[in-house]
Amino acid sequence: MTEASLIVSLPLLAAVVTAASARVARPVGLIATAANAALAILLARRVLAEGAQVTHLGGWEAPLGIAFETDGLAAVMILMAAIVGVAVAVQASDDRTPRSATDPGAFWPLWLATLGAMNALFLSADLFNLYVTFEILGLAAVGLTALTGTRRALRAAFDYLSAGLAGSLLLLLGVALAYAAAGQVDLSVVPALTESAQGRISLALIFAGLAVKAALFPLHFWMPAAHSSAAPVASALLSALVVKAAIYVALRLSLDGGIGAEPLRVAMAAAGAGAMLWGSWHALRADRLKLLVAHSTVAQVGLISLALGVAPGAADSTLWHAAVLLMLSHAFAKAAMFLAVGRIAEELGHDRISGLNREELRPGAAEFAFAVAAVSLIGLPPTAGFVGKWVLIEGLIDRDAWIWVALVFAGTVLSAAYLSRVVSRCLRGGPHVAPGARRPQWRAGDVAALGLAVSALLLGLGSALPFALLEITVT
Amino acid sequence: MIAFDIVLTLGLLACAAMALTLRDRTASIAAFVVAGLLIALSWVRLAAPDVALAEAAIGAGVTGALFLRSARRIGPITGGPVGGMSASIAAALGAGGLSAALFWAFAGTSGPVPYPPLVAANLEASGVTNPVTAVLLNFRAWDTLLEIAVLAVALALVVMLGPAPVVPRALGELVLPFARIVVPLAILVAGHLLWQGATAPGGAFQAGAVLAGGMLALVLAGIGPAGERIVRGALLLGLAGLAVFVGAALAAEGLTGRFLGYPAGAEKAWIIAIEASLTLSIAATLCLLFTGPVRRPHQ
Amino acid sequence: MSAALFGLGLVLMSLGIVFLFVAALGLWRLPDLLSRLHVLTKADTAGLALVALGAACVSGSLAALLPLLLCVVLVAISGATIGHLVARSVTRRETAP
Amino acid sequence: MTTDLVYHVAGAGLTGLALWRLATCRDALRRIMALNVLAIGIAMVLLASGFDAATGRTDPVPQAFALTGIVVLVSVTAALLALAERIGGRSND
Repeated sequence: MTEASLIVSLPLLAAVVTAASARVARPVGLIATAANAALAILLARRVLAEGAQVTHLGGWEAPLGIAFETDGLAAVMILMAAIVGVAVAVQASDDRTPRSATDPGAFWPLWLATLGAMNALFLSADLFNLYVTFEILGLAAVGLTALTGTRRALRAAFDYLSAGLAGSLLLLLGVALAYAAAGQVDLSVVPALTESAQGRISLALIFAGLAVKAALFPLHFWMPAAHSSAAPVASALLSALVVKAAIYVALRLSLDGGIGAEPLRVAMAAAGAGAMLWGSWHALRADRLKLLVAHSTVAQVGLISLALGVAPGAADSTLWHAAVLLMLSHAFAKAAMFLAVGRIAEELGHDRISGLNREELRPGAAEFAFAVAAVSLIGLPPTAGFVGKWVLIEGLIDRDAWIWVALVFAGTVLSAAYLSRVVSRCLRGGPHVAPGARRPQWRAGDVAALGLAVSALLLGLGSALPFALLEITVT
Repeated sequence: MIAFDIVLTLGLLACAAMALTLRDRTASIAAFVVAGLLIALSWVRLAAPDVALAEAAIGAGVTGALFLRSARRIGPITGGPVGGMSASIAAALGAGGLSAALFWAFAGTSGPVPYPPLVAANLEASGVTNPVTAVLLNFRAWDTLLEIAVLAVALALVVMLGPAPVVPRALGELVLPFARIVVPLAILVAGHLLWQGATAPGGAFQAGAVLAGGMLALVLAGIGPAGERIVRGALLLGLAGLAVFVGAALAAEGLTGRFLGYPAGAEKAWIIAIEASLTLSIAATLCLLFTGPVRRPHQ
Repeated sequence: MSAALFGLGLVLMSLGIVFLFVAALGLWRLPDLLSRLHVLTKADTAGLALVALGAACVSGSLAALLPLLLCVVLVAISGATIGHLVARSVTRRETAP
Repeated sequence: MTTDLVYHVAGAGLTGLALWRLATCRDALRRIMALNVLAIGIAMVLLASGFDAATGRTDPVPQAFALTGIVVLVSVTAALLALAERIGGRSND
């Protein structure tokens, strides 16, 4: 048994078990999430030790069969999903966490299916196979959105699923055209696609589908509602991981496409800049905490997409390595933020930003985790966000791309502005807290949020590891 | 035959247009189902009988039934069109331009090259002689496994959402004899499709859909045991397909060292065994997607 | 022999198509639902049976006869059942207050 | 004029029809139906591309894709309809 086949099979098997029996869902889900993390570490170690591996499923070589490409980029993404997953599972396993009104055990099969689909997606080297993994991911993510069972969540879930299906169908149309143009659909065909008009249209369709799924401006319309009306654990997964799957595929295609994918990268960078400004503006004006964090995801996805767009393919790896580091940093920080917001809202009974500083309640661990995550999102040293932005700006200055540098700075300033709206209210101890104010209790959610926020910090100090892994990427 | 193709596609487009524009829900769904059948015919004309069987059973049959169920519950069409006449015309022009561009892109391509010779060369080693089954269950079995996962996740989602279950009502004297003839026939046909899938058009999906049709006839006729335990059993059966497929993939890796790589010489046995369990699981899943789970007590 | 069988098949199929055409005409021209049902179920079943029989003659093989027969039987019983169900629901609705 | 060309036209037409409806209609059920029509249009251009007019055969790999697409589509449709029912149903009580 190799790690690759186990890491895609195990979550799916666990999803079946947890769907079949709500009684064992929690222990099985926790064990499977932990085992997945262990497998992810083994996989990364193997990639570091032995280099990239290609597994032909069933022994059939591409293009007839499907291949798993286990390289550094895939390993980094699988590790990211595993780490965020552990934190979210810890939070979800807390009995006192308010969960679904529809079905108390429903979180686990949906989460495990998400995990299995993401692992499969990161390993897959076949366009049609990517489409199928996106469908699992989309359905499971919609289930997570609808978990609370409120009318608002259900409506958001419906819009999410129809937007997601439209995105998948665009992707499928692109894959069909890729088949028509090149006769095959494995990823090795991407360079050939950039050489014909039909192939370029097909790649454009695929990117459009991915943009819907990644909620990239201006196709982000479904996202703030979905991410802000879901349960905290679900929002954390959706925002930190599910959105990244589409960005990952865009990166993979952009790397494979090389110089021929340049027009698509320009479009991505432009859309990213738009997303950054639009998302920041709405985050500045949001009156609810969850909505602010959801709009901040639009902005951050924009920043990542901008970084991917300005990266000139595989030839110069600095810029896209920076983009991947920003993805990791955003995954940890945003998951921490959503978990923290869930805890804050639980203690306060609401999530209005104007009512964050109350006299009878002292700030607790969740507020602290939010602040640390905010530091990482803004990109202050020593966080991963800082390292990512530093490398990005350095690379941009090297090629005299001053407009993009200015945009990255503008995005940073805006993110500092909207996040400080919350942080300044959260952490003010001062005179307006009454002497006898109670402290919020420690919960599993605090531990998970703090753990993730600290991971985002530590990732900045230990960013050599992801960079070492990313060097072993097949392009 | 070109004339037939043209008439067929014109009819198809007309039915699809009716399905998407008629104000009456039932009429629109009827047009949709007819369009589904015409599409199945188109697949036959495009030399894809496996897809045609699946389209007739799943695309037209199950989807049509799902739409009819929901139409009754959601009620008549509400909400006018987005924007006015001019918006509609603008959208029509945009969509028309897009479809012209698509036609140009697709018709300008040269057609298949690498796959058919590769499939033909490896068909011998795949264990089955129907090339579509060879692709689905051997060459690209990973796609099919994930597709079963999509079904399982949809099932979990529908169970979580818990739509109102379909309650069978007394449907009159003729339904019982109808079910008595159709259900055994469905089982027979499903078994035949499953077995024949190895050599000729057919396979797990088609067989599963036919079996689901038979099961639905039973449910609608109100025959047979109903209740929480049966639904629970169907749920387990529906989920079991994915577990069996993943288990088989891992077991094959244990035996041959290749994920989803069946042992040489026994490919056909493995494929038929996997397909048989998939058939039952697909039938149970499709049936539950239609009927919904048992209503939960707190609602 | 085979030529005669082929000719017979064509004649039967044409006859069947006439039946189906009449059914369609009836559906269009007849005034109310019950009489429409009447043409649909009867003329359709007969038309389809004739077409199937003709197709069996044209193909000239016994193996082809079996699935065709199955088609005819299934259409006949489902047509009868559906006709019954539709008529029933209509009479129910009309007699209900 | 060959068979695959006719179906290319029809597939592109179905796709355009579905896109137009998606852009102009708010009704949930109708949007779901339009998405179904869109998927059918895509399957049609896919299969027409795999059709070899010279031999009258179709490449089995896109056939498998189309089959997978049908099963995926019915799953998503069932989920969408269940959601639409819950949304529609809740407004009444």
